[in-house]
Amino acid sequence: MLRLEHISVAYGKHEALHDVTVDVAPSRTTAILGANGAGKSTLLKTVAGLVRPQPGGKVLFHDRPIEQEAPHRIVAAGIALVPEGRRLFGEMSVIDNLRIGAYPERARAGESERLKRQFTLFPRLAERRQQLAKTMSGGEQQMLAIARALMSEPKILLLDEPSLGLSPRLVSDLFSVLRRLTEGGQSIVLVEQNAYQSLKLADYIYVLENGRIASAGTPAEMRQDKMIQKAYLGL
Amino acid sequence: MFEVVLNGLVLGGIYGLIALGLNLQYGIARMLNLSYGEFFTAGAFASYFAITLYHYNPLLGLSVSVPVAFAVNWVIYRFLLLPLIRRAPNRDALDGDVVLCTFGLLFVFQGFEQVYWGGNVRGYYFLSFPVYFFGASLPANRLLAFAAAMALGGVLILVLRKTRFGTALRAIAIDPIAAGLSGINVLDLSASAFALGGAMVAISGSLVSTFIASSASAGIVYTLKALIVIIVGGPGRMAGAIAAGLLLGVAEQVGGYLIDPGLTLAINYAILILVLLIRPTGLFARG
Amino acid sequence: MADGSKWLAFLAAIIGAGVLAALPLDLSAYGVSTGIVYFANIALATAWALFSGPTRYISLATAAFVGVGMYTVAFAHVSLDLAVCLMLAAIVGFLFALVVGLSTLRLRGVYFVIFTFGLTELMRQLSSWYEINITHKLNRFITISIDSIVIYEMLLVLAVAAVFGSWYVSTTRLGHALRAIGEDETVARHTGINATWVKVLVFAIAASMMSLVGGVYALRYPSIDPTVGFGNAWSFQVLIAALLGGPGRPWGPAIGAVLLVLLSDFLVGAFSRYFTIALGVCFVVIVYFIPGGIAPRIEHLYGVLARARHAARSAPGASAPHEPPTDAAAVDNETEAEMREVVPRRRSALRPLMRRLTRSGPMLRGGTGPPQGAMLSVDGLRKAFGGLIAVRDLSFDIPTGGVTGLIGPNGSGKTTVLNLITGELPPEAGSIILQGDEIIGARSFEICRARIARTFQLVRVLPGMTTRENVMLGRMFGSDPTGPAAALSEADILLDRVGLADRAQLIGSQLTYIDQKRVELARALATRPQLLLLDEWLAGLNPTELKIGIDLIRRIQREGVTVLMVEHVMEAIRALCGHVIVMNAGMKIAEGTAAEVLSDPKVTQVYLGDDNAAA
Amino acid sequence: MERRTFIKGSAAAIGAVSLPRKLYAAAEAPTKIRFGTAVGMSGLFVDGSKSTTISQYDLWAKRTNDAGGLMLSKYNKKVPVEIVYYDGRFDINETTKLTEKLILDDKVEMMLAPWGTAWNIASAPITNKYEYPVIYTTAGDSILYTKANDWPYAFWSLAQPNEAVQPLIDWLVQMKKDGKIKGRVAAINIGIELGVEMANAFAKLAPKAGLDLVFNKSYPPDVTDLQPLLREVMATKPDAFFSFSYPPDTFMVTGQAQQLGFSPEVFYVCIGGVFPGYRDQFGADKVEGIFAYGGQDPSAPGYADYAKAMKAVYNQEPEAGAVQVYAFLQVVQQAIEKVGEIDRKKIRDEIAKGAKDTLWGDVTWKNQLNADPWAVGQWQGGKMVGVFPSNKHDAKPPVFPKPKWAS
Repeated sequence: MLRLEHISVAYGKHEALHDVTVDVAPSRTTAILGANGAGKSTLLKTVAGLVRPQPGGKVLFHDRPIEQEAPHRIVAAGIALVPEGRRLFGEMSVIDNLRIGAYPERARAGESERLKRQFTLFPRLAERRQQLAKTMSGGEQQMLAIARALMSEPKILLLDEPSLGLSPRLVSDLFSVLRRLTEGGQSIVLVEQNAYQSLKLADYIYVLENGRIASAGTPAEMRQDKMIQKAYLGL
Repeated sequence: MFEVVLNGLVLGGIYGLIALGLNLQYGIARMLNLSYGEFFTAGAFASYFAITLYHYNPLLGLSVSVPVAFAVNWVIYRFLLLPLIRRAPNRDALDGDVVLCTFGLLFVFQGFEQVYWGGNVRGYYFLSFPVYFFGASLPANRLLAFAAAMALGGVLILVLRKTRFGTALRAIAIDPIAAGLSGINVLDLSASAFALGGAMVAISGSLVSTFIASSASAGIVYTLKALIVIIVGGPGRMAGAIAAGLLLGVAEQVGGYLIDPGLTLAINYAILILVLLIRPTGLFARG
Repeated sequence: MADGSKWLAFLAAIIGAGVLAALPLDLSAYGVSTGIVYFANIALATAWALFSGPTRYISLATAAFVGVGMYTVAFAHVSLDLAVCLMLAAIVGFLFALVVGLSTLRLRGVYFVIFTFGLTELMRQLSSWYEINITHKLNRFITISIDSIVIYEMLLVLAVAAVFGSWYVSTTRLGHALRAIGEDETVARHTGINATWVKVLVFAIAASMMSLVGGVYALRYPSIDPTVGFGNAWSFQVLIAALLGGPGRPWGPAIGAVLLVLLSDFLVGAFSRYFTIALGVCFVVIVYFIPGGIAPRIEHLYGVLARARHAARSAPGASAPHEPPTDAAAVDNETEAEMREVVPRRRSALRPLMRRLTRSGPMLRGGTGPPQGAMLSVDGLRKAFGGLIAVRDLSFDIPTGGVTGLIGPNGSGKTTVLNLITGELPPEAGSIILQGDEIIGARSFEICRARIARTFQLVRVLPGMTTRENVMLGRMFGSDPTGPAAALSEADILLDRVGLADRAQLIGSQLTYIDQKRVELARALATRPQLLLLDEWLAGLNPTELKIGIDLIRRIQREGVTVLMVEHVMEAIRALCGHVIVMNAGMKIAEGTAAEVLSDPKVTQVYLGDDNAAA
Repeated sequence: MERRTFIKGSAAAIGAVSLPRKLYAAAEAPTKIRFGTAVGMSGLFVDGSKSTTISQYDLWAKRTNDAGGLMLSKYNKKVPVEIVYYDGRFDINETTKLTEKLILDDKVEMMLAPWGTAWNIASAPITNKYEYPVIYTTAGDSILYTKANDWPYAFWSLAQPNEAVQPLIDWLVQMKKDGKIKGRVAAINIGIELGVEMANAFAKLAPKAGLDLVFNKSYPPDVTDLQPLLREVMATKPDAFFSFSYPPDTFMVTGQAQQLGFSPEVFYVCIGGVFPGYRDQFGADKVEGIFAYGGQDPSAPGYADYAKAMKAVYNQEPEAGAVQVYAFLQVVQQAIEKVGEIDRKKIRDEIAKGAKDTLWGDVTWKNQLNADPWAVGQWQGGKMVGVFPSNKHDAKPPVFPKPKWAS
């Protein structure tokens, strides 16, 4: 459904991704692991159209190349990114943030029931719908960021380190929400540091190291991999 | 004294009106357009020619100046500013480039106005009969402009608060990248916000020209006034702009009355500096 | 430039100046009066660039300072000797700029432009108000008539002084500091530079030159009025001249000024009514086609030729002209955010270091005496951003002489802690005691001078400065400041030590990620810290590089520097840290030896987010 | 020390070099006589400079050349004239620079005045320094009372501030004595040279003469709206109002006073009040009785032909200020033709002797200043007539009171 072919990305002199090829299957969860600086976020940004790959690299969505599209076109096509650090519209109310999520033409029909769905998924948001986003706690902000992305009814949801800065309880809440999404058939691409949670959630895993795919496989295979154990599980 | 304050309020409302457009350009499209005031004078001249050459109602000048200003500003954003945005390594560098570029445009436009309309002050009389209330008299044309200011301001605020388009604009103002990730076409919307700003200042130019004579070199003065207003009011805040306009208008009139009419700008600047030093986000900015 | 050619240029300039000084002898009176205009503009443009070039503050206050100078002379000349008047003009301009600078240099970008533009208008209004209402005469007469040749000579002196002055300043600590501020004010402050003071000082120096020029120029007029002194034309012309020539070079603005005067003379003669338009077009053309100005291009050309000539003998890159920052590869606005993702090409960049580690570099003056007690103790520290509480009631000690690890998942507040310690952020509550002294409230540069140095998570090397200059900064402004000469020799030793000797001349933006990290470390060490804060300095290294990095940190510690390292690489934590603090969601959840904390279930839980992770 | 002596030396050298150059210049027969001027041609006051100065320079050049040029008896031939314009942009810096350029670079034979007090005063010392005789036709500045004699090559044709306001003050005092007015006078002025000078003279002389100065404020040159100020003036209920203003604001103050229904018995405007355009904008009835700075004598010799020429070239009737400028071009012309060559020293001395039969009547100088200039004119029946000083030839009695404006 989504396929990255030979993607290389460089910022000035620095090559962040080198010849990366990744496959994302429909209604599956694909996790991308790696240390800080391994190129995980760049990968998602490339898909979302925030950075351009070097010539030769392709991003195919339903076999249509989108690597040169502008971000809003990619959202319209059905790929939503929950960016690192959430990037909410802090000066706006929860409800406005969600409404903006439904901005693409495609997403305007049925906006209201999707809004309801978000509120059932994240009850806290329902309570705080009029509150300014920037005044909410970290956990709530992360929920809102995800809900905003879901408002565009994405075919694929990209999550960049959603567990960033959350306490363990919130982290497990978060992952249970993600699990419910996947059970609902939502395809997810997840960039995480939190290896075990990701391993539990994901159907397939890529490990990035210094901008290259170091290894890939099912969670089961990964659990065996000594290098992963050491480098990313910190044990 | 009451009359002075009243005049101040009316003048202030008009300052607010003049600032609304720049607030769209700087507050939302994030481009400080120093050639802004030139579209004010363009609007003024359009009305001037409408009445002096063709003896039309000067406000008919809007039918020309508004679309032209909209188009020209759109072009400026799309073909002059966009390349700068694309090449800028960071915000500071971009601001610098934009300031210089629009300064250049300011001179170009001003030059053309001087060549084709001469350097002299051009004014005319329209709706200049006084209207009386509470003993104070105000010329009808000022009241018209004031009413227009309040109306336009109100409409703009409603659009930004209530409509999808407006919400998207606010989103862009806060975080263009996140806006893009939410499916908003940041470039097109910014361009149209910028162009809209140009159109609005043309409107204010026409309205103000009914009672304030205008000259080719007057543009920069209005750019400056508008800037002071939006910095005091908080960039991107339409209500703030109106409020700041009123504040400055009253301060200017009362100051001019009590101290010296030669010092109005000085008074404006005193206020600006105070705000910049005490509350750089603007008096009426949230948080 | 290589030294030889520099002296050649110097000599040429001296001779040129001499010739110009003698010129009036057979110059037509008109030649003299145009010379006056040229020199005035050269001096002004150079003065403008002295401050605005490095800092990229676009100032439109030139006219304000020129006017102040003119009025000082106009007021004073009736009672005082001319020389005194001119001195007075310089002083008044200096003080005026001091006040203006202190109150407004905190304004960034467009706000500063608007303010300076307004300042001129303001001065014009105030002065006319004064003249009309107090002296009842708008035009103020200059009663002494000075031969225009004298004015010519005086302005020539000023022009030369300005050009050489700005060249000289660029070689001093002040100059380096200013450039550093322009490149990255945060880094500058964390390297011990009192940014505010430096900016204000240079701003005032430039202003006093402008006032001086104004003072001399006033002698041309029979009388001055507010439109003469405080006419915006001054500001615009000077701005264009400097940008046209290239504010990045001491001699750039001079070239720009000459070209601009030529151009405007031509325009006035040819089609004066289109003058304004032409001026505007100049602006736009500069912005789009010669962003860095003309000078860098000339220099570049010169460099190309020079390299062609010296190809055989000169050392590689020795005299390579540096592209100005504006020419550096343009990256999109998100660059900084991306840097964390940036990864080096696979080559053991740190390997040369192995060899050097056996040799000893300059002794880093670490914590004196044997390690005892806490170097730094943090108590009840708290910081929130909006609703996000980044650090809540955090307390810990950093034992003197050791390596302390600060770990925790991303976003758990580790970097915020470093920012609080280094004065980058003000805490809401708590105290930070450095060897008995409270350092909360101290500004970043003071903390650096208190011998706490740091590196940044998103590597921050000054992109427009060479590797060597980057490191020199640390030495020049760190805990015991020295002049450029001393700094240079020590910088080279440090560079040699971190294995960058061969890249000393490359500018920051030309370095790979790893090399940038090494520059940052060298820069931090150059400040002679007793406490070194490393923010994920080992992130993104391959195993070999990691090993070398670890050895380097250990070595630094052995030389007596206490280290606090924020890290994700457990291997390094295990290898280096005698003492580890684990944070999560802004709180300390564990503390102890590496072995202890890593086996602590709470820790495994936050890291592995799994209750049965221990298994 | 060393530097100073060096400078002295070089200064001396210049003198030595430039002296013979001048003699040489005077010796050759010119093919044409170039008159240079750095008058402002673009900017805020362009209306004034076009109407009063530039139009007259062009007209004079045209009429002179139609007549074959200036008669230079020394070569016994008529030489055509040419006006060399540089745009001073109403900027003192530019004006000074360009004046020097004209003299030193283009080496024009003669110089003509720019427009406006500030720019006249700025260039006078320069033309004087290089010994170019110039009659400055649009400057009024009290400094001239003390300084004019320092500039022997500069002549000043306008009524200077004191002379410009004194006659009106005397008249008002008389009116007060006759009980026609209460003698409450109010003044406003534009914040540039002439405005300040006139207002200052007025503020000094009016109270001294026993008038009651109830209001006196100045406003900035780029003013866009005078209503607030006028409201203040109205509040003081003056029966005589003086606006020491320039063309743009002269029009503005009149219009806005009419809007506000402010219609004192005596209404005075300064520069621009004499423009036919001024009457045309408001209509003859609305400007009836308004006083203005300047005046003219249509019965002066050559006036009729001049008026014809104005009609033919500009399709306009004479403007008092312009007539004055033209008249003093005639003075220069007479001087040159009397001297018969371009010897600026001799021409200067010839001008100093005065002239006869100009559009201004006879001209005599007193300390470089025009001995009896027109001070005040008034709109009467749609015509701008001279009223003060009342002893001047063809001076008409003033109309009082100014008919009320229907607001």
